[in-house]
Amino acid sequence: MSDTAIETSVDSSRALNSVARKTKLVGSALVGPALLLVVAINVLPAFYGFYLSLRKLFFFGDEGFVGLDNYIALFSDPFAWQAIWRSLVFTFGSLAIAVPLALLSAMGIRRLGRWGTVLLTVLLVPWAMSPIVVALLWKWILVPSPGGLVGSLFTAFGVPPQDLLTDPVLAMPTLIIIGVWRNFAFAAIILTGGLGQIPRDLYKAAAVDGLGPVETFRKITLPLLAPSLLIVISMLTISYFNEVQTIIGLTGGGPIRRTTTLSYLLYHTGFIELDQGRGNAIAVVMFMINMLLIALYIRILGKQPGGAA
Amino acid sequence: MKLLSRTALVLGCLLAALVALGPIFWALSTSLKPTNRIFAVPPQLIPPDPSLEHYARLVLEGVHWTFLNSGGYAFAAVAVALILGTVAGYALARYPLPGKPLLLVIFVGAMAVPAFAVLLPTQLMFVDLGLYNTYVALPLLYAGHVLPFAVWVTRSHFTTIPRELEQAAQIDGYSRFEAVWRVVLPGAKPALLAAATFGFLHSWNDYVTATTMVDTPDLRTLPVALIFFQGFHGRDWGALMAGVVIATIPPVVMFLLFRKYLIGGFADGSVKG
Amino acid sequence: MRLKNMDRRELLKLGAAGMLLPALSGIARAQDFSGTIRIWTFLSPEGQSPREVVLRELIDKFTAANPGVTITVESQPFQELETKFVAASAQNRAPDIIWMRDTFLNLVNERGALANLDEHLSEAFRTEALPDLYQVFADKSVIGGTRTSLPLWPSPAQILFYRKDALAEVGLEAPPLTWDEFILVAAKLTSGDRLGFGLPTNDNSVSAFINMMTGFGPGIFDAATGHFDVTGPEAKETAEVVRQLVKAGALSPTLLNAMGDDIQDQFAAGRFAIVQAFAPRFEQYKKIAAAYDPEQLAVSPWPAFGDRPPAVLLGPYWTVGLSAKSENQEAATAFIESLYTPEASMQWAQVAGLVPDRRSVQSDPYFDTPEAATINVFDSLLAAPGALTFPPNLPDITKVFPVMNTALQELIGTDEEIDSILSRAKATLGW
Amino acid sequence: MQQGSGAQSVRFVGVGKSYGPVRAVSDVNITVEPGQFVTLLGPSGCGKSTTLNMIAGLEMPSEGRILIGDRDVTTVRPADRDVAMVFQSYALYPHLNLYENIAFPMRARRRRTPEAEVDRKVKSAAAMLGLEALLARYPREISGGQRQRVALGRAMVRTPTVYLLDEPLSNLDQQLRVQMRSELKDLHQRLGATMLYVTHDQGEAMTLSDLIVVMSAGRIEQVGTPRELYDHPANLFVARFLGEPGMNILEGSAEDGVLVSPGFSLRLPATLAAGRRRIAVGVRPEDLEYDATEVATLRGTVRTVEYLGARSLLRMDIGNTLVSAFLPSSVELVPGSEIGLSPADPTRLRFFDIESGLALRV
Repeated sequence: MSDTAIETSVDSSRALNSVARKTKLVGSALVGPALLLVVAINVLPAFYGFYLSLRKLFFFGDEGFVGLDNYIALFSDPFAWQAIWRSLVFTFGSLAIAVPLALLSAMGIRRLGRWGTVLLTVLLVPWAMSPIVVALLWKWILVPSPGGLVGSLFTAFGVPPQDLLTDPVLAMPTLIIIGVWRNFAFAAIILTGGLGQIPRDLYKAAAVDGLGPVETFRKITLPLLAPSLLIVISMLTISYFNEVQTIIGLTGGGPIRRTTTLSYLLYHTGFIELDQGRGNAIAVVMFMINMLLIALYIRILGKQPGGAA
Repeated sequence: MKLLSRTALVLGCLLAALVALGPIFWALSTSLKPTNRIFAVPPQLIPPDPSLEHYARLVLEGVHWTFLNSGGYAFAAVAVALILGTVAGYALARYPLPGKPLLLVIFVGAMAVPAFAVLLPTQLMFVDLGLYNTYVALPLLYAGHVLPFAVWVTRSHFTTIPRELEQAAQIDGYSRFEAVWRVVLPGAKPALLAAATFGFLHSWNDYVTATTMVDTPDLRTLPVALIFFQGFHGRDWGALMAGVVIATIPPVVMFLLFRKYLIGGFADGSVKG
Repeated sequence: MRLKNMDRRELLKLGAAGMLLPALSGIARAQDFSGTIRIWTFLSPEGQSPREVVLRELIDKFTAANPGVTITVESQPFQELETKFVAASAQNRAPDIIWMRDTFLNLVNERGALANLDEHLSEAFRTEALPDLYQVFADKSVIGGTRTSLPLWPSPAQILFYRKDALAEVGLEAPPLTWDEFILVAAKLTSGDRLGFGLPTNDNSVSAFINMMTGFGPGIFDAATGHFDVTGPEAKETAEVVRQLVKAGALSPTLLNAMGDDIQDQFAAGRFAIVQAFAPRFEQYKKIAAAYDPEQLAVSPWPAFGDRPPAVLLGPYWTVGLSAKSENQEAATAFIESLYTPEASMQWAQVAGLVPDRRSVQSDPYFDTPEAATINVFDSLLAAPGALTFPPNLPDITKVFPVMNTALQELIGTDEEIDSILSRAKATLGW
Repeated sequence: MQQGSGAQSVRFVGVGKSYGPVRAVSDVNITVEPGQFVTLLGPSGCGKSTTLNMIAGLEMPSEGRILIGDRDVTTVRPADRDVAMVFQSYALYPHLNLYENIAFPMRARRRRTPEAEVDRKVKSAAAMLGLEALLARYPREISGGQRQRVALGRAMVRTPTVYLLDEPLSNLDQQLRVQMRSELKDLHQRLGATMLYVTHDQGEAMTLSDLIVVMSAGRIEQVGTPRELYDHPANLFVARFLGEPGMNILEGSAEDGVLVSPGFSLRLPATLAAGRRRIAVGVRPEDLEYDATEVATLRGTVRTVEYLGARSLLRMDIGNTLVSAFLPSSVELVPGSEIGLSPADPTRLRFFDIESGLALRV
């Protein structure tokens, strides 16, 4: 064992530097294309939209820079605030039904084992359908006459067919239920995965400790499922908050604005009234709210043990 | 007690399956009825004299071409998003990168941009770039929409895979690319399939982007073509429901094929995020 | 797919050109046209509906006569034609020919997207065809001296469809034509699951409220501004009628945001005795009729107020325009003209059951046959004393219908004071 | 298996590695002769794994050169270095069965081997490691010890120039570890291969190595045979680190050839008698013996006595220092009692300069 005296040559240190630089370059080159596409498709239009929101733009006619006029008009419009409120009702109303239902399904699916996977596949079918197709389909199912599917169900129970989509009281709940029908299986799939990650030993331990089923659920299932639940809630929140196609197809924001959420207001203002400047202002507001929701989602997840967000 | 709860479970599941599939079944039933039977009172669950006239009409009016368009766009978008997303997700998980936190913010922030909210600016941009109303417009947009999710899912997956695996493969005589390809990617199958499913559904099901970015019938997608049956003459429920049935087949086939991986893929990809 | 069709057409053309050319002297001009003509319409080149069949035939005829011309039909969703066209025009990718609704003419014209047809139409067309069109429509396309388009398929727009069998139950053959009587009859027609009257209140280019107001005659529109008085006495009386229809049980207070399509579906299933409907869908209504005999379907003008004549609001209707940025304006104009030949008018009438654009055609014996009965009914509605169109300068065209629909929903579904509902609508419009 | 004809030397020349401002490894100069078993030993975070990774090419040094044989591999890709590595986590490929895992290196494009030979080598390695019956299984289906053998097998089939083993035994339970340790030793002798072994377990290092490189805080503390290190630690770190428990170190001041401290006094060897002020003396626990006489070198209070069968481990407080000593079990001591200890053989005492920590030559 002897230390041979070999000088560290200048050449070799240069080679090392070039390798280190290359590694960094390779990393950037790998992220580059994805970054480029994301920036081009998502980020640039968002900024362009912000720029357009500062202009008076009607029916593709640009009438110049108006500063924050579009925003001021938007926020001084009581119907805009009403739309934000409706968005919250729709979002949290859907969540309140979808999440417990998904949890229940997830637990059933796990108990069913192999058949559970089959059931899950079946439940996922509505989620796989295009929102616009879902809207069409439900419009057809809900035709309020004895010739409609749901109408005939009502008739079978001795109740006249109900105007589920045009009654000011029923329209929003109907939309919520269709939203749940469409999306809850996605929540169920994530929760099923989450349940699978809870060690079975814990349930054995709980049984030994004499915990009842309710207590086991409350003290073991819920806390350990928290990360999955949070994801489900966040993803559904964002998805419901941005829901627009089924609203366009089913109620058109009515009756009497009862289902005009912020996203529908954006559609109505930008694509029906063609007030595109103000439409972009609404888009910017929606983007902000989405950002907020996602930040919240990451924040909460980041605090979870095991959630390395 | 146990038997009772088991029965309740099975009944509950059957009910759930009925609620999930009932509407599709009704669509199928409607699509097989002659036009003047569609509104019959009381409704006929199973058409007594099924006919394929509505399906024939879809073909006659060229809707099957839009089916291929939709499939092609979705396939291209998923391919682009998966390739770029996996590569970027890998780099984010493994390479030292300048400004990495900012990169992550951009990828996550991109998920917060609702596609339909930026349609107008996107359209104007695409017109300027000469991409409007071309074969690449929709695949490019869909890939862009799905990419942040793909990056996120793959990145989270790669961070959970021990570095030693690919190091071992590199020492075993494989290049870095080969090591990732032969050792890391096989394990990422569920995550990649989850991202692929997500991307396919997004592209296949989109309506608003497709109707805004493309004018020429040759370039049209299936959902847009279907809306033509809700047109000047009112809703042509027979054709619409035939379209609904056809539009639902590919995603369902996909689910059946990937059933095994979906639960794991979605659960892992998102929870570990 | 279109390419394939074109190949087929190409072959067809080669074979047919020689035979057909001499026969087409009616529209053939001295010069031959060439190039591509792009058309945006809601009709699909592969479509199977009668209108689509006729359009296809007319195109084949035109390309046979002008072998240098290729015609491409790019169908668009019918509610989006105007928007897409203006966007396309601003971005220099507009089609040469555009189908659009008359209500948007002013706005689209303001964006400079439409050419002045007077500068392009042939002398023959101007002297023979133009005076032969329905003047009420033809004149409306002229904005500030510019002929922005030509009206196609003269027809009333929103009109009443009713079931004769239902009316027979109350001993009538047709709905009464004054609102006072109409309310009573509509109330009586409500029985069991069936409602006496159905109104669409959620379409973005249809306002049942304005249709009802036209019972006061064309005077409701201010000639200078195109406004109607949202809070004026006519509007209030209309609102009053709506409230009475609800109170009498003729209109359902839970059917608030139905679209025309919904009303149509539910009518087919037997939910209504009388509905507001889009007149060109008469045949479609018959086709889907499930809860009653299609032969029982009939059409009626709108009831009027006082002793005014029954109202027929002729719009929105389709017009065909030429893009200001078309690079093939002469050929495109020639094709537009070919849609209005007497032969074409006969085809529209015989195949698609449409009132012929050329009035002179009506002397054809076909119009005395039973097949033409519906055409004759519509034709008589067009000539009715209460017929009117929207003013050419109706402002805020993208807002007025949704706003008035929401107001109508409020009138039907709430107990709020009429005055406050109407003032809110007025404020929202900013009139 | 084939003999280590491919066994090569490994040389580090002035190698250093920084992560940004953090120095992980500094100025490493080592030469490993062909066929030697060399262990990098040190507490976690000492830079030993980084050093190993730099041989493998998994990490790039910030400066210096690494040579395998006569070839400068400093910037050569891992795949082209012809080394084999066994990881602490074994890094078995989860989607491949054991056969495919072992065959994996031979199927790489750059050293594609005919399938017949792959089969022969896999079977031969499996036979050597007792894995024949398991080849169709997947890594998740076998035990830790078996995984360990698979990882070794995957390295062996390569006949690499150098084996790199990164704490390969630390995930095994005690019994298995001892067993695998001797298997490894046996394997090294049979293969005659150059092996570099990283561990924090001095027992493994002592039993397996021809040479041990003790590292701490990114620096080499001492390089030597196990015996050299144990008997002649070059500095206080090595003295304390090696041995279980480590060498007892007692600090004192030298006055007139005598080292004095509360609890003991010691006459210094003549070579150290002149002039020095602060000196530490080291003595191995087994070199102390019970001394009931008045002249015992060390005096202190018994804290604990651990009965180990043949002998007992005594811990006692001398001033502020805790001193360990192995005594025959026959000596019975009561915690709290005052006793005396003396070095059995004064020549086995070691002296260190407290300022520099370096051993003082006697």
